[in-house]
Amino acid sequence: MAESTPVLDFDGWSCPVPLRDSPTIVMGHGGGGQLSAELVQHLFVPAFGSQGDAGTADSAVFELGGARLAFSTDTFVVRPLFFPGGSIGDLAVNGTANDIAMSGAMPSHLSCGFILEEGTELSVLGRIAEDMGAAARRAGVAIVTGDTKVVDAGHGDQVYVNTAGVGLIPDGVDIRPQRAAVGDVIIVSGAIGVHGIAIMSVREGLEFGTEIRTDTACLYPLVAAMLAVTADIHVLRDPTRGGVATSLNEIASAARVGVRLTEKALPVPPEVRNACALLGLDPLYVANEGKLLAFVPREQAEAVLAAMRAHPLGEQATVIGECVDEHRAMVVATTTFGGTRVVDVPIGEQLPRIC
Amino acid sequence: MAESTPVLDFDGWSCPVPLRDSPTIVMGHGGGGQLSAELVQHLFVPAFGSQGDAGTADSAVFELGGARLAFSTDTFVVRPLFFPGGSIGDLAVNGTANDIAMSGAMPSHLSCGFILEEGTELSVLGRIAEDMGAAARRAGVAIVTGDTKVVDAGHGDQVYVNTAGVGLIPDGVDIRPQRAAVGDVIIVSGAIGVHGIAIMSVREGLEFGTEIRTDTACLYPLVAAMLAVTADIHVLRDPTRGGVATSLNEIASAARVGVRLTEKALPVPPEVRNACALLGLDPLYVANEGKLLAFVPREQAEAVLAAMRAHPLGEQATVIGECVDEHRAMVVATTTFGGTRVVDVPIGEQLPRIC
Amino acid sequence: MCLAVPGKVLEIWDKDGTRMAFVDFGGVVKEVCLQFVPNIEVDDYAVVHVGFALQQLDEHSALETLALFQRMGEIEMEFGDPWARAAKDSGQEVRP
Amino acid sequence: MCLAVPGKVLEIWDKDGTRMAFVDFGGVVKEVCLQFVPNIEVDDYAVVHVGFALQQLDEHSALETLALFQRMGEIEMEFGDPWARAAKDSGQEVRP
Amino acid sequence: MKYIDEFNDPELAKRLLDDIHATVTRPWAIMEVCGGQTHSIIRHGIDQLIPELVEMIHGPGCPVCVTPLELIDKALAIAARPEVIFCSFGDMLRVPGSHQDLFRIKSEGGDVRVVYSPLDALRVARDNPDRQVVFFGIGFETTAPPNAMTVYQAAQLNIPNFSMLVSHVRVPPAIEAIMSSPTCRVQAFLAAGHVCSVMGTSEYPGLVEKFSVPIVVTGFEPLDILEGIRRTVHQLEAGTAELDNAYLRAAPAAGNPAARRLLDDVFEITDRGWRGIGVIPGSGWRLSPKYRAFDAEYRFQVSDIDTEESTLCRSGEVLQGFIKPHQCAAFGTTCTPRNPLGATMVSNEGACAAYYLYRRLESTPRPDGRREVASIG
Amino acid sequence: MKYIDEFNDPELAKRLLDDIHATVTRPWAIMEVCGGQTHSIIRHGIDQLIPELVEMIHGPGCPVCVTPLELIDKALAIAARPEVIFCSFGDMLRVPGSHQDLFRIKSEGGDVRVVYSPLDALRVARDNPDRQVVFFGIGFETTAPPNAMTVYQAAQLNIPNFSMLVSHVRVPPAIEAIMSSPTCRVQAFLAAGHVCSVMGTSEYPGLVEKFSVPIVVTGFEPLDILEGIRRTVHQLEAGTAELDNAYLRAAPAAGNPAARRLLDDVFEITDRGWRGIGVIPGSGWRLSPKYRAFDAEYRFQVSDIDTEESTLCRSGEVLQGFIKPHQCAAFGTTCTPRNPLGATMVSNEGACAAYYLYRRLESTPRPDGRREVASIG
Ligand code: SF4
Ligand code: SF4
Ligand SMILES: [Mg+2]
Ligand SMILES: [Mg+2]
Ligand SMILES: [Mg+2]
Ligand SMILES: [Mg+2]
Ligand SMILES: [Mg+2]
Ligand SMILES: [Mg+2]
Ligand SMILES: [Mg+2]
Ligand SMILES: [Mg+2]
Ligand SMILES: [Mg+2]
Ligand SMILES: [Mg+2]
Repeated sequence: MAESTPVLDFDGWSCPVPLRDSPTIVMGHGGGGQLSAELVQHLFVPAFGSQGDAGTADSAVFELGGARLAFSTDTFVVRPLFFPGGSIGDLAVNGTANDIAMSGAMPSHLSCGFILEEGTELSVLGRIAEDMGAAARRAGVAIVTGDTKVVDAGHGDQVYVNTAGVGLIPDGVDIRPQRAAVGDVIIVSGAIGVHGIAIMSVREGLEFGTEIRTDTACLYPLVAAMLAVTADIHVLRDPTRGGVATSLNEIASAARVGVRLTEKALPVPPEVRNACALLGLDPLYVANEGKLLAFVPREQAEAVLAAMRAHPLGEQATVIGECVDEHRAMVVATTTFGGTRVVDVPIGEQLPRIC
Repeated sequence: MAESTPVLDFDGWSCPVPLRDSPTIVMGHGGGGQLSAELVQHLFVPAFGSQGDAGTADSAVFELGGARLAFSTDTFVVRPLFFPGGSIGDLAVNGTANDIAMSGAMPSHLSCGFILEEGTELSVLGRIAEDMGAAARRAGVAIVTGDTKVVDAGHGDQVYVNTAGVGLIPDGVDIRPQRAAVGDVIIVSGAIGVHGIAIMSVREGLEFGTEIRTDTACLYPLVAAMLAVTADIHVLRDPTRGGVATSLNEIASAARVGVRLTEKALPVPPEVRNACALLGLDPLYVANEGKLLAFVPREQAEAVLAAMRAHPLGEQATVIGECVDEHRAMVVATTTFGGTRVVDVPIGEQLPRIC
Repeated sequence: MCLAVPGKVLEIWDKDGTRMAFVDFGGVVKEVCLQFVPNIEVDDYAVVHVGFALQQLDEHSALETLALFQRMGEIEMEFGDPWARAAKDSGQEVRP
Repeated sequence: MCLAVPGKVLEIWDKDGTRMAFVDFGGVVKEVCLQFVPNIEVDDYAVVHVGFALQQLDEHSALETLALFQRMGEIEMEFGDPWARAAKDSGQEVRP
Repeated sequence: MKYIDEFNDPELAKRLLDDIHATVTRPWAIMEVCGGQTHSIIRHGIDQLIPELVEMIHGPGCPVCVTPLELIDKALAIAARPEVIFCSFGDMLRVPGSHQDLFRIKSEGGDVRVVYSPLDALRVARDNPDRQVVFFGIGFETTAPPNAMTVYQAAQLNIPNFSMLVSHVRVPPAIEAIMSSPTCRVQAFLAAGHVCSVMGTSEYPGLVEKFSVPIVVTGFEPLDILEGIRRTVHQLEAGTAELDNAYLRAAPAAGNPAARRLLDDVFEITDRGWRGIGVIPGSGWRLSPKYRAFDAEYRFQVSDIDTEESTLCRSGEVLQGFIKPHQCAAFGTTCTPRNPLGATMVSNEGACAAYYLYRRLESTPRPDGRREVASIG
Repeated sequence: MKYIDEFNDPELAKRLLDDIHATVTRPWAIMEVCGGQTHSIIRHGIDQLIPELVEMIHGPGCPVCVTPLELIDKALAIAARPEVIFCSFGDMLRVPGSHQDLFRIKSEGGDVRVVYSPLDALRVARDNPDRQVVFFGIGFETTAPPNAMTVYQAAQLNIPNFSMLVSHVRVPPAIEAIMSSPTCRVQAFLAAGHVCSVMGTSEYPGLVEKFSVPIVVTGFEPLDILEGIRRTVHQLEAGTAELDNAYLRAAPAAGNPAARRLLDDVFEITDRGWRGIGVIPGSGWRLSPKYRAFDAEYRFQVSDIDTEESTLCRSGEVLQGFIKPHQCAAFGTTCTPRNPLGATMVSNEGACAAYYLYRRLESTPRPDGRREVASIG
């Protein structure tokens, strides 16, 4: 409000943060890469007065009335709305449920907020709502409150969905990126890059034929199975936007550990690898919607891995790397040929390369 | 998802609900009136499998880990982004905080989800975030988690904000529309129509000069003052979109009581009345962002009113009507001249009339 | 189609050869075209419809009308309680 | 600018007088223009760049090259552990 | 607001009502011509306060309601064109054409904008020189001068991408048509004060004389309406038929000469169809040949219009006062403001909508089948 | 993927590396001309596996990097026009012009679309007959046939709203220019296999002879690169300078005659500026006069281009192999992929970006001032 003393002066802005590169929002600010992170760090955190950790965890954790809660939100703007194996509705439920589960909480209650563009067919909205209902039932969460806004044609794109949700964290569980520690074993719960390639296969102008379907799923049952082995899981993360590379970088930065990846251990399905080859993409940066990364103390790693493999959502779980005392805050991959390369945070979204 | 058995068949839809009038989303579906209500009742509730009450309360109430919580969400698409006395940022915080407070809960934690249109000036986003931070500090809530998406130019409109939030409900408090009862006294906490007129005064093509500024405020402190008098408040509601008329209709429908309004008791400031006369609007349908309606048992009404008037947010609180055993589920106003008129739910948004 | 309201002329100016004014409607000020009321001056009242002043309000006449209403009441008073009679006439219960 | 990959021609047809094909890149199928490889047939491999087949892949030559790599290994074997020598030569520690 | 609040005084209203009640001895049917007056009557419950013997008939006074279906269909076709920005008063957006309304056109990507004043549409045209900006110029004599001035200015300022789809209607020919109907029940008229602000009262003496019908020019505030009714019933009870002006403060006998001169320049009188009623000779205005370049009907030669009016709707009879809205079988069932069959259910001034909105209590079957009638009034 | 996976076999790679290590006895500087090969080398860490004596110099092989600044500024000006849909390969979107990039133009409302194939742009043109659709036709000889075919089809199908902004470059004149530089350090070339898939190898014998420099045509998979290096060092150690083809499976000596015929028809050779290097005679293609109607440079006479290259950027020296990226003072400090000063920092194939991305560990000062060097490799 006009009256309040501004903490930041945005008009005569001269602070030397990278944000000033661009005086306007570009697509990359929503890509989950560097630009997104800088927006959180340099704009939202100072404005909201949040703690330094804001933006690094999948969900916020706090106590209310004696209960320890995880609370998270995501907005879904994926195009097309329907794609092989799922829809924006599935993502909207599973995405927020997963962010809650990544704190070790059981997601239980969701809200949803729709921004509808006038002219959108009601049947489209109906199918999305159906998918949300079905996904919620599968995930065991209830959509308990909502809101709908309509915007003028040309000021939206059919349907955008926001969900927020809460879940209860069991006693003794403390899962957050800052807990990654040297020696931790890094596990991925299954094949990577699947969701992103499924989406691209139906994106206008890029269409290609493939059997790949989104991996969208609620990961809480898998988390529960892992927590049954040990409460001492250090970090969980669903590598969505920006893929495995971005999630690992965020964790490496938050905990200031080095992350060492073994490239040949990465479970990249052949179709994902081939689609990436065709488009000039790197599977490490392609989005997942039903996979998690776990940072587990070395002593527990084998048991946790076994529990994951015993669960349908983790059948193909595998160790892909470890936390090291070198190159802190960086992710480095050992290539198949024995070389190394830095796996950096992307700037914005990955663009199909042709050269 | 394609596999699940659909509960509704949207393609060959033949159900005789009013929704089928329009095969597409029109602006009215977001206006908070009949079309909005029908979308919730006939599309979201069946799809999500929520209880019949869904959509009638400002927030969902449930127990988690022994704590009784109120949980709510709203999306903010108000244009222009900045208006006399406030901005979309203030509304985004106060709006959700108020929906939580309308269950008698103390709003404590908020999430926020941004949909940014590429090309939006960062300074605009910065000002909004500042306003959100300042409003959150005033309201005593923390913005603890968030998400940012960027959409292509022409698929958004600068900034849309969703907030969701939780709050703890004190023991013994049970505030919900269904509790409105014949004999209840209806109190409004102050002048009505102020926010909507403030917005219209700066809307493109409608601009007019006025001293009116939005009334946006977090109402929880007022609610706390009222609860200090009695825990037995039946209903609270912030009459936002659709105004007092829409809120009263929703409550009358939910509780199946008749609502009788006394038109001359309505606190309509002269500028609001005059702007409405000029534009052909009815103040009863104009939005408020810092006012509440309370349904209070007759025996408690005087004490509650006194407590409200003793609070800065309720200085001009006044009784505007009562619940009656007639015309159940309808709102009827006694006009200044002693006639009556039905105060109906609007279909969509009010349009300025010229004739 | 006849939503027209009287407002007080605050300020007059010229825009592209058109006579324009700010008109105050009890704290709500709008820009109004004065082309149809060439003789209106600041402080006069104009009847405004869709952004145009259609007439100057004849304040004298307005006050006369109101005075007539006042007088009529006084005359009526002599003839007893009008509400009772109204109820009787209309066959319905009329509450003030 | 040279991101081109070999794929197997699945199906050929004509579109506006242009020879087109579905080409399979290991489970990923894209529509490809065949105008530059007039003699290519179904089951042949095409090297595809930005939606165009630029060459027919000479499978015989590909297999020969691979065979050469294989043979070279076998020749090398006779001269002791190559990795040790590599490390020595380059002055850095090379891990397999 | 000064000169509004005073005419909303409940104390004075009582005095006028007293006089009316004291005067009426027989049943009378009075038509208020103007939709604004209908709105005011029902909004304030005036019809419940006057003697039951006095029946208010809601006339064809809402230009939104009477705009011919064919013209609405034309408006929809023009608004759907990608090069067009279609500007309209808010009232028109929900009016159903044969198959759609402007809201639907907008939702399907048509650039439809609500304006407060026709001058706003002209500004839009200047701001968007690459687009065709069309204003839907509807209204009675009240709105005609602003619309005429806008066309005049478009010509003066040479704004070639502006045009107007004109559907102006005139009140006196409508009164004549109503009175000429063999089934007419109307015994007196309240004439719309703001129409007279522009046109003056010179067109009414002839009608008064021809049909021996009292006509009282009235304003729109509750006291104005009551005074209009009061003067009318005095005439009716006395058996006189005169033209009276209860709105002298804003409607002088000469009207507004400057406005009338411009109307003569920009418009010419034409026969006009009234929705639900039919063509009334000389009852409309269209742009005069001099301004044809700004006539959207000429600029956009829309063909393929397949106009199709509901067969159930009796709005013509409603508009002419032959039936009350709730006497239409569709009222409140298949026809609601939400899904109107006729234009009279659309605009707030439409007789059917006004009835639905404010009188639902008495006349609408409840959705659950129960019919709740409260003891009100 | 068949014929990809086999050329990614780490076991076979070992054998090739063994041979290279066994062969090299002296320091050699080899330039891979093609950005795709640069990408592959760094992506797989090949430069860490070959003998330290062998230095890979990353050549001007990324057409995104070498597109002249003036042409990018033209592209930005055209893309900003409201009537234009500007289609481009994704790589070009982040390339900085003098003041903006295509992302910024898009964010400011320009209709900029990423396409996978130039034919997609043609489809966009057919789908949007009211708009001007411009494709940014950049690339080496590999991409030239697809772009030529697209212009040819636009002509055949008569699609008047399509045009192409052409900035094609040719490899052999660049090799000639590099070798002619007095400071040239390059002792051998890996020639880009896919360029030869189109053009064949007939342009190289002259260069081999003129400069006594070995040229080995290679593919892009790790084994291809290693085999190219292997054959090159064998020649260097043996003191021979021959043209060799290690990519016979896709690059026959004759290239693709059908493609070359079309190139001759649609394009004509022209002098072309290379960003950071300067004008190289005969090193480019432009549309031949016959297809001028489809040339965006002619269709959109963009003037007011105020081209302004960074004064810090040494990308020209990087592109010619005179310095390594990290020898530029701006590298990793004022110049990062996030905020590139030169085009070589933009594209993943750009030598500076490739260094930054994969070699940051060794050569970039950490943001916190610490310089962490891991004992890797
Ligand atoms: S109720 Fe509806 S159908 Fe009947 S006359 Fe009125 S508008 Fe026509
Ligand atoms: S590091 Fe940047 S400034 Fe230096 S040469 Fe490379 S692109 Fe130019
Ligand atoms: Mg989240
Ligand atoms: Mg998420
Ligand atoms: Mg809401
Ligand atoms: Mg859209
Ligand atoms: Mg996440
Ligand atoms: Mg609310
Ligand atoms: Mg809410
Ligand atoms: Mg709310
Ligand atoms: Mg998120
Ligand atoms: Mg926009």
